[in-house]
This record gives sequence, C-alpha cells and structure tokens, in this order.
Amino acid sequence: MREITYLQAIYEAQREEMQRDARVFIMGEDLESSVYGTTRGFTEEFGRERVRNTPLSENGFVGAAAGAAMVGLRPIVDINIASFMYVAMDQLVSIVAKATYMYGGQARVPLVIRAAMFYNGANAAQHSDRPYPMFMNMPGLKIIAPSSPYDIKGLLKTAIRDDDPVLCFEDATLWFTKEAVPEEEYLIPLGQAAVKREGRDVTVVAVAGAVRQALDAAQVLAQEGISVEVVDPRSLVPLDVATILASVEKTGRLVVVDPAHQTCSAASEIAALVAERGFWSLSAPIVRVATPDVHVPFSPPLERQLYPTSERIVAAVRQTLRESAASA
Amino acid sequence: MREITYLQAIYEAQREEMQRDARVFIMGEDLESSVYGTTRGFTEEFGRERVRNTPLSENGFVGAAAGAAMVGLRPIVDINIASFMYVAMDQLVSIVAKATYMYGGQARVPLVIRAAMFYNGANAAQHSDRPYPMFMNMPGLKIIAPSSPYDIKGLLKTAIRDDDPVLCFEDATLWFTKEAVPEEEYLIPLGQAAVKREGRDVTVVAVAGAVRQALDAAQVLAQEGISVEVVDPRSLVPLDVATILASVEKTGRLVVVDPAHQTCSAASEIAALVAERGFWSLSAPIVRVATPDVHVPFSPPLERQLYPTSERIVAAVRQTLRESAASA
Amino acid sequence: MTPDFLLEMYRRILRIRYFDEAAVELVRQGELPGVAHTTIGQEAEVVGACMAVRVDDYMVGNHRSHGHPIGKGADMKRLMAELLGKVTGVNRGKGGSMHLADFSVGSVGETSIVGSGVPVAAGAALAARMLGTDRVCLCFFGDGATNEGAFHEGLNLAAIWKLPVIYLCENNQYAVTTPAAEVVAVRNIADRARAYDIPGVVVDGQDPVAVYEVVSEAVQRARQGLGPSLIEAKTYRYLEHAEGLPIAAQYRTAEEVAAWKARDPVVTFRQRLIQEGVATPEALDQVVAAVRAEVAEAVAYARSSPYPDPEEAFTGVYSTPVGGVR
Amino acid sequence: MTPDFLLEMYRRILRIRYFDEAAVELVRQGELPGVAHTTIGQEAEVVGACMAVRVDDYMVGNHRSHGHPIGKGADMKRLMAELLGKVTGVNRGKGGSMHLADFSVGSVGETSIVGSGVPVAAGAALAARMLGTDRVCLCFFGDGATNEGAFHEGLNLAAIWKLPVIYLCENNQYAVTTPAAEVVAVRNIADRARAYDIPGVVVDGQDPVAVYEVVSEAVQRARQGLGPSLIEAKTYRYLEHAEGLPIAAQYRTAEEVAAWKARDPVVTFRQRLIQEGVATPEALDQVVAAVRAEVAEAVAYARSSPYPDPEEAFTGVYSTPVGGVR
Ligand SMILES: Cc1ncc(C[n+]2csc(CCOP(=O)(O)OP(=O)(O)O)c2C)c(N)n1
Ligand SMILES: Cc1ncc(C[n+]2csc(CCOP(=O)(O)OP(=O)(O)O)c2C)c(N)n1
Ligand SMILES: [Mg+2]
Ligand SMILES: [Mg+2]
Repeated sequence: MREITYLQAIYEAQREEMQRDARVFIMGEDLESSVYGTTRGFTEEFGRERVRNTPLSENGFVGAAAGAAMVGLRPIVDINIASFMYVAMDQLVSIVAKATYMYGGQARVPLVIRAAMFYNGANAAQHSDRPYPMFMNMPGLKIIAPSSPYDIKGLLKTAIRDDDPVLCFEDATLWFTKEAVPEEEYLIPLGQAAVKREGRDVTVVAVAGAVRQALDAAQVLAQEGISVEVVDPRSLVPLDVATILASVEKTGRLVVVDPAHQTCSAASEIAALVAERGFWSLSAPIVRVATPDVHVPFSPPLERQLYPTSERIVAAVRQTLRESAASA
Repeated sequence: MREITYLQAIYEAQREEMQRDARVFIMGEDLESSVYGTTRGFTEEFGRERVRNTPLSENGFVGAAAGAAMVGLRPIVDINIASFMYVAMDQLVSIVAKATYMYGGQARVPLVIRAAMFYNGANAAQHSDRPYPMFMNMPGLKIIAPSSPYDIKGLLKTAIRDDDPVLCFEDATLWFTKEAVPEEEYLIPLGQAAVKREGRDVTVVAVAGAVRQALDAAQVLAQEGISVEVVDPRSLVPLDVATILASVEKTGRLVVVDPAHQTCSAASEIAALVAERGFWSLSAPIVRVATPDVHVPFSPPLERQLYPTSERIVAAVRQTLRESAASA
Repeated sequence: MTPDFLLEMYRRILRIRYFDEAAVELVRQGELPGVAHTTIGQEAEVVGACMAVRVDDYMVGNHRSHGHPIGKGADMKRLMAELLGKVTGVNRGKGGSMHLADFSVGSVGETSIVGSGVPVAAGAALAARMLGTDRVCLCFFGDGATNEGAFHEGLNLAAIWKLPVIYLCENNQYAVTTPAAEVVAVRNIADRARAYDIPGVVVDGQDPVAVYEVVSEAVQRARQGLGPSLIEAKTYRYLEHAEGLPIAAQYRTAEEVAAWKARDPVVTFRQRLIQEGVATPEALDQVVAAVRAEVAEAVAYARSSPYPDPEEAFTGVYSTPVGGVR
Repeated sequence: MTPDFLLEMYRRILRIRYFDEAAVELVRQGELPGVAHTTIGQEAEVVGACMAVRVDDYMVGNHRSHGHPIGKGADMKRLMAELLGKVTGVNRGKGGSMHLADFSVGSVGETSIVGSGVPVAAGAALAARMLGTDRVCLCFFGDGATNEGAFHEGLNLAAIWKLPVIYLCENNQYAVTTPAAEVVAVRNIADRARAYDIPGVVVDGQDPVAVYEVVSEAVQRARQGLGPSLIEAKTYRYLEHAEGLPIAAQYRTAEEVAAWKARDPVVTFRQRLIQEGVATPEALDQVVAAVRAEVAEAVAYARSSPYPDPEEAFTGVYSTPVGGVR
C-alpha cells in the first residue's frame, strides 16, 4: 500500500470531504498559500468562497464559523497553531461548546477546528502549547488527537461529518511521519481507542505524539522480556474508557503518557478514571509521564528534555514493575 | 470575635492592602458602584486613579494590568464573573502566565485576578462556570479557591503581596456565609491545605464551595460512627500534596469533591496524585464527586442536582467503605 | 407604510412593554429564576429594526433581548415559558432569559457574553449568502459591547467579505452603571464604522419609523451584496440593569430619566398614530386590551407548564451522542 | 537634528540590517534554532521611532522585533546570544527570537501572539503615569495585528484614559502571505484612529527622519497628558515572513519588491547624509566598518557563550516559588 505523511492525510481528508459535500468549506489564515500543504490547490479546485483566507481575527472567524454552522454550513477552521486558540477562547467556549445545549437543541454546530501542536521545535512559550486538557474540562466539544497518518485521515473525515463541534489536535512532531494508508475511503469512529501493541505486563496509555515514544519504549522493554500494551485513545472526548480498563485488568499496571502539561492533563483524567473504576485491577501505583509544569523554553537543550521520551517511559514502566514486585 | 461575610472579607483584604501599599490599585467594570460591596467607598478613599472603572474590554484590561505589573505596580483585577475569563484568555495565558519565565526573569507580574464563580443561581451556561482546572493546566499562575471568610481574607492579602500572578476564584455560593474573623491582621500562606475536620476512616478533599457540603456530609456520617477527615487545599497551585497524602495514609480512603466539571478537574488531578504517590495507602477505589460534564442549564430543577451535594458525598464515602470492606 | 403596518408596529411595541412588565413582576414574586434584563424603554428601536427584515432573516441578540424575538413575531407563550425555566420554553428551559433562541422566527440565539454575538452574526450572514439565499442577519448589541474585541473582529470580517449583516447598536448610554461617555472613546458609536469603511448611521431609537427607515436602507444594501452597516440607535432603559440585581448606585440623574420618559415610545407613537389619522384612540385601546390579554395568556401558559424532567439536564450537550457522552 | 544625531540614526539602521543578515545566515547554517522574522527593509521606521523616545521610555514589540531593542540602543551581543538560545542572552535563552526583552533599555517584552502587545503597552503607559514619571510607551505591531480584538480594546483603553502611548503600526502590506488590502477593511490603518478619537497619521516608513518627526510629536502629546496616537508607517519587508519557514507562494510581484528596494533606507539615507553634508562617504564607510565589526563581535559572543544548564528549564516559572512550584 502507498505510504503518505500525516500532513498529506490531512490534505486528503479535507479534500475528499469538500468534494463530497458542498456545505463543507474551510477558513483560516494564509490558506491559499498553504505553507504546509494541507490546502494545496484548494483555491483552484473549490474557489475562494469555500476556501476563505481570513484576517488575523481568530475569535472573529471561529465565531463566524459557529454562526455559519448553526444555520446549515459545515465549516472547517484551520486555526493554525494550537496556542492561538486562547485568542478565540471566547467563541470556542461560550458559543461553539455551549450553543447546542443552551439553545435547547435548536442549533447544531457541525464545525471542525484544526489546531497544530507545534512543540519541540524552538518555538518557545507562546507557540508550543498542547492545550487539549483545558478543552476536555469544557463539555460540548469532541476532541481528537490522532497519532498517525492512518488515524488522522479516518478521524478527521468522521469529524467533518459529525454534527457536533470537533477539535482536532494535530501533533506537528508527526507531520512528516509516513504510514500505509489505503486509497479507498475509510472512516474511524470517534470514541474508539486503538491498541497499538498488545502486551501482558504493563499498560501504557499514550496520547498524540507520545504514542510513538511509547511504541519505542515497548520495543526496548520487549528485549528484556517485559511485555507492554500500548493503548492510544485517539479521541479524548468521547474517551474509550472500556478499552483502557480492559487493558489494565489484563496487565495490572498503568503508565499514562501525555505531552501536555502534567497538572490536570489528559493523563490525570485517565489516571483518575482507572483509580476509580479499575482500582482492584491495579497491582502498582499509576505513573504519569507528562510535560512538567513549566513553560516551553526557547533554548533546545532546555526544551527537548521536557516532553515524554521513550527513556522516561521505559523508566516509568520499570518503576511500576519494581513497586508491584516489592509489595508482592 | 466579630463575624463577617465572605464578601466583607474580600472588601477588607483589598482595602487593607490598598492602604498599606500605594502601588496596589484595582480595575474592573462598575467598581465605583460596587454592586456586591467589595469596593464600597473605595473611590472616595483612594481616588479614581487607583479605582479604575473599565470598559467592557476584559482582554484589554487584563493585558493592561499585566503591563502595569511588569513595570512596578501591583494591580488587582476584578474580572467579575469567572465565565468572563475566556474573553481575556489571550492575555491571561500568553502574557500573565508566561511573561516571568519567557523574559528570563526580567519581568515580575504581581497581579491578582479575582473571579466569582456564580453558579447554582439560574444564570445558565454562559455565566456559571468554575474554570480553575483549565488554569491549573497552565503553568505560571498561582490559584486560590478559598472556602470561607477567614480563608479568603488571609489568602487574598497574601496573593496581593505575592510577586506572581494569582487567580482568586471566589465561590459565590459562599458570598453571604459568615465566620469569625479577627480584627487584627493575619496572612495565610499559599500552598497550605487546611484540615477542616479531623477523622479516621475516609479522607474527603473538597474544593471551594464543596467544603461546606463535605463538612455537612461528615456531620451526617459521624452520627453513624463514620469518621471523615475533610481537607481543603485552599490553594490549588501550589497544591499541598503532603497534607493530602498524610491524610490518605491515615484513612486509607479518598473521596475528592469538586464543583468543576469532572473531566480534567482539580479532583482528577488530586486523584491522579494519590494514585501515583499514595497508592499503597489506599484500601478502596478513589471516588470523585464533581459536576457532570454538562453545561449549566437555566431551569433550577435541572441545575441544582448537578453540583456536589452532601447527599452525593455521603453516598461516595459509603461506597469507599463498602468496597474496601468487600475486599477485606 | 400602510396603516396596518403602523398598527402592527404599535402592537409589537406594546407586546414587548407588557411582556417585560410581566417579567419584572415574576422576578419580584420569585417565580422567574435568576435575573431579568428588560427592554422597557427601548421597544421602538427593537420593533423598528425587526420589522425592517423578513421573518426568515436571521437575528442575533444579547442578554437584553426578551423583546427582540417578539419584535420579529415570535410566540410570547414559549418565550415566557423559557423565562420560567419550563419545558415548553423555546429552549426547553435550558437557556433562560439571557439566551433565548427561536429558530422559527429566525432568532438563531441570544448570547450573554457581551460582544460575542457580533462574529456569530457575521457567520450566519455568510451562510445566508453561501447557501444562495438573499437572507440578511440583524445583530443587536449595546454601547458597552462596542468596546469588546469581538465587535471589532466581527465588523472587520463582515466588511471585507461584504456580508449581508446589519449591526444595530442599542446605545442606551450605560453598561450597567458605567456611562458610555466615559468608556467609549468616540462620541457617536456610529463613527466606529469608519474603521471598516462601511456606512455608520445615528438614529433616534425612540422613533420606530425612523429606525425602520434606516434599517430598511441597510437591509437593501445588504441584499444587494453591498455589505454591512453599523446603525446606532440612541435609546434608554427605564429600569435598572437587571431586575433582581441589587444595584443601589446613583449613576443617572432623575432629570435624565424623566427627559427620556417624556419621549416614551409607547406614548409618543400612540399620539402620532392618532394625529396622523392611522387609528382612533378607541381602536388603539382595543390593541392595548388585546395585547394585555396575550401577555396574560403567555404568563398563564408559562405558569401552568411543567419543568423539564431533571434527566433532561444530562442530554443535549451533543446533538449526535457517542460513547459515554450525551 | 544635529549631524551626530543623524549619524547615530544611520548607525542604528545599519546595526539592524547587519544584525538581521547575520541572523538569516545563522538560520541557514542551523545555528539559530527555530525560525527568524527579520526587520530587513523596515529599519528606517524602527530607528526613527525608537530615537524619538528616551532610553528610559518603555517599548513593546512583536515577533518581528529583533531590530527594535537595537533601535533603542541595546547591546547586540546579548540579543544575538538570545537568538542562539544561550545563557548570556537577554532572556537567558528562554525567550528566543520572538520574545526578546531588554529591560535595561526599556524594552519590556516582545510578544508573538499577534496583537497581544497592544494592551500590555497601555498598561506600561498607565504605570508610567501612576508612578509619577513622564515616561511614555512605544508599541510596535503589524498591519495584520490591527484586525485582532486586542488592538481595538487596547486603543480604546489608552484613549479613554489618555495614556502616554504611541501606537506604531508597521504596515509592511502583508501578514505572512495575506495582503492587507484584502483583510483590513480600511485603506489607511491610521484611519482606525477615528474609532477612538485620537490622532491618526500616515508616514513614509522608509524615511527615518519623517518617522522621527511624527513620533516626536506624538511623544510630546503623550508626555503632556494629551493621550495616545496611532501612527501608520508604510514599509516593506524584503525577505519572506520568516527565515526557516517553507513559504513558496507567489503573493508579491517582482516589480513590487523591486520598487520598494529602490527606496532602500540604507541606501537613500546614506545618500541624503552625503547630499546634506552631514558626513563624507569616507566617514560613512567607517560607520559601516564599525557596525560590521560590532555585529561580528555579537555573533562571536553568542557562538562562544554556553547554553543554559538544562536544570534552568525548571526554574523561573514563578519569581517567588512556593511549595513544589518553582
Ligand atoms: C464579556 C462580559 N463582560 C461582562 C459581562 C457582565 N455584563 C452583562 S451586561 C453588561 C453591560 C452591557 O452593556 P451594554 O453592552 O451597553 O448593553 P446593555 O445592558 O446596556 O443593554 C455587563 C457588564 C458580560 N455578560 N460579559
Ligand atoms: C494570534 C496569532 N495568530 C496567528 C499568528 C501566526 N502569525 C505570526 S506573525 C503573523 C503575521 C503577522 O502580520 P503583521 O501583524 O502584519 O506583522 P508582520 O509579520 O507583517 O510584521 C501570523 C499570522 C500568531 N503569531 N498569533
Ligand atoms: Mg448599554
Ligand atoms: Mg505585516
């Protein structure tokens, strides 16, 4: 099968859905010049009405997208870097997340917000956030964080067809990774985790770019006879708790890996869920491997140590094994 | 000792600090008319330069406060209702939280942002949020959530003297509660939890307005011979993990009560911390009692059931006891 | 303008007045949960503007928009039921007084975060055009809202994309207790239109016909693809910011209030209809009586309607639930 | 203006040009992490504006502000060290190219979220006044930034409070690849001043003396308590949006670029100095040589400086650490 990059998968998902449904259109800054290629040639193919270059007005165009969605269109908003979502927080929270409920079901908000998480590239504190945990605390938003070309193509297409607002967090550390992706159409439902590697001893739930690190760690540990199961939730809201609990029931140990800041992270939520609902399966403390609660520094030697690495994951897995052995 | 309300405590804390330090000033909408009395008479006492009525420009005046703080003043910003923080998210995150770190320590940002959490009063989805968990995910902000008049007076005074930005989440369900508060000056350090009631059997960590419900629940359970320890973190960043862990070590059981939306809540974080660092103390699953992930509906019969009540806490405590007994 | 049209204007002005008077009474009696921001005093601009658009045109309101769906022809019963949090309310009791939406008359939602409706209105207008209709969107907001960033971004977007939207600033001179003169840096808010190279017009908000005329012109421009307009209606709210809020401050003089009340649209418009021979005092009295009956019926309907089942709180966060999420 | 002053202008223009040329080279060689947004082409407006304020006046910049602290007199060594992420950098390596701050010359911080510096500048100006100084704040931002809500809120605040701030819009005609003509609804951004009832002035950004003069006038107003001004300097960036970004789009014509380069401030200002008898070509060549040496020294300093200890990543989030938090 042909292999395509994560960026190419985004391009294909958008293009196919815009071809399929004339109500789908896309808005964002500099779309026409498409610096990273996800809207390459779109203006020629779909015209400027459906491929809207916006001013630097994130709050304004997210709100406009919400208004358009509420009366029958299906916008995709490319908000560019996830750190710009704060500027649009007003509309994201007060309108996008709340309209469906608040208006008693009169409004649907079929809207996709795409946001690249642009970290580990010396872009410093204001351009490197991974803010999905904030949005997980706000009901009304569906949230996906795909970790591979195959996943993002299938999930983004589903998101575009979904009648609710979906935030798509795109991990820029994966942009140029390649994977086999079929030419034929496929969809991946929201709310279904993927077991990216099966294992017996320890469950590693990993989010977004950290899935790769987790798979690397599993490889390393396999050589020592430690069998790691890697679970990728893929969608954070809805979250496939059942798959996570089933895995922990099997392994008895949980490491959660999350490139977001640790406090109130997706990792915290997953740890809390398992401490509530999978407690009796656990034979060792849960360990989170996340980004410490510091801003992203510019200088690469400061930055690169902050995110979850396969070394940190290996160490965490060993820790859970050590602690459970000590108590046994 | 005299008793004062939560609102009066805020008034006194602000007034005393403005009297003590001429660099302290306050900004916000309609401060001069002081609908709830927290700036009553301030214009007369301190003048309009230090008591600044602002336009409806939350992002603008939060940013202005940050700029003023960075060059030597110590602003208090009354952002009114916490749900309006989204409008100011850009400045709160990109400037207030990040400036100290990003500018390599050249800037200090001694700034207090006060935000009332205005829930359970039929104010509906856009005016009822309890968004502190979002901000816990963003480094650089200290966060307090005081649960009584005594606490808020001491904590707010400390916050005003602190050289870092502090978000003060004021629980409006407590506005009119009264408590003995000394006339003499006192300060409460950030990062120190309060054990609001000692107990042996179950630890209940409760946040903000939920502390009252937790104390009520403890009372009810005491009548059945169940001894509940109620821990109030008071400050969420920094969080006094040691006190929480010590309590769980003693009781072996943890219920976390949080009026915020459950997913990625403060309760999730506390549960995760204990599942990591207090796991071997636990003899039962952790239980969270939080607000379910739905927006706040207007209609009172829909709304009032959503928040943690003493009944829900009692049930959660019983559940931890039942589960640990079943396993013993 | 036909006599019927003018009479309908009068009828809608009265509906808003009496509806809101009833709402105030319901707050005072503890039947209306929370607080209520009334349109009393501002009825003329609301009705003048709403009657200049079609029922299938979109409308966006704010926290102070009880009257606006009424101006556009909505059924008062379901609005009043919403104010009481009943399941028969337009939003099934989930929205309340500050978040009325009535899609059946084009009211696509009121939003109480000040300024937040401005971009939404641009989007509804964009969709109107992209869907191939000639619909416009009418967007209401206050003087205070024009200091929010969302106002600026929304107007710029509407201007560069020539969107069919009419931005109607209800300048009632105050945001809660703060005078516009102190916090809006420009004397006439309509002058802010110059920052977007679109028409900016000041109109007497107490004269429904004048408002109708300037809005009609803006609607015509919008339908022709000539883009948005900013209209500033100078008006006044008679009551406090919200019924149920403990506002004690003296920020308006008694003279100022009296001067505005002397130009009460309910009174002056009636006089005008009589003077211009549109209707006799008796005919108008009949309208008054009929509207009073309608409002009483709305209150009775709302009162007798049930609250939503508490379970409803847990549904409707998503329109297509998946997994544990509903 | 004395000859010395004009020569200093020339010197600072050259510093910015050569500093940024060096930065581009360092990006290409992989020594400068991330990307670099250069000021090349815009030096005249930067220097004209910066030299119209005192070193103790505040300044706020954006993502494209390498040149601005230099214009204000900063030491290039520590700026260049910051660009390379070294511990000797102005921000100790934590900020990088888009977030330079140099409090020693009043540069209180550049911020790369477009528009976000505008309110901060209002606040610094407010503090300047409240602290009893006559300092002003000079705030730089692009044409694109004027479409952000933060711009609007900041200008309105500054206007109503008559804050001593000079808002300088560096209109280089594009935001990344998007022409201002397509997304800014008004022809001259200076006209946006009318929405705040403050002076709005257009100036040729390629003429440092012209910029100096209009900014000086605005500074004088500001120091006198007459409030803020909005100045629009028409200018152009020669290079792509950022060195290191893969921008391939053809959004500017070769003629347009050539026309602007024909008015290159480095060239035209030199000619003027010679024509007006301020300096001989030889004297100017000496300035060129001296500045080249300064820049080379800055690069050498930056290169030879150490990276911060990795442990530094974990400190400095708070200036007064408590508990587990540092
Ligand atoms: C973003 C935001 N800030 C503050 C408030 C609180 N608030 C509600 S209405 C209001 C005044 C609005 O004034 P204006 O826009 O003039 O409308 P009016 O109430 O006068 O009709 C304020 C401050 C809010 N709802 N949203
Ligand atoms: C809020 C926000 N949106 C988008 C970006 C990405 N971005 C960085 S610079 C830039 C263009 C800015 O244009 P302008 O304000 O004209 O400044 P210039 O780069 O032309 O000097 C954009 C879109 C950003 N940094 N912040
Ligand atoms: Mg008003
Ligand atoms: Mg530009």
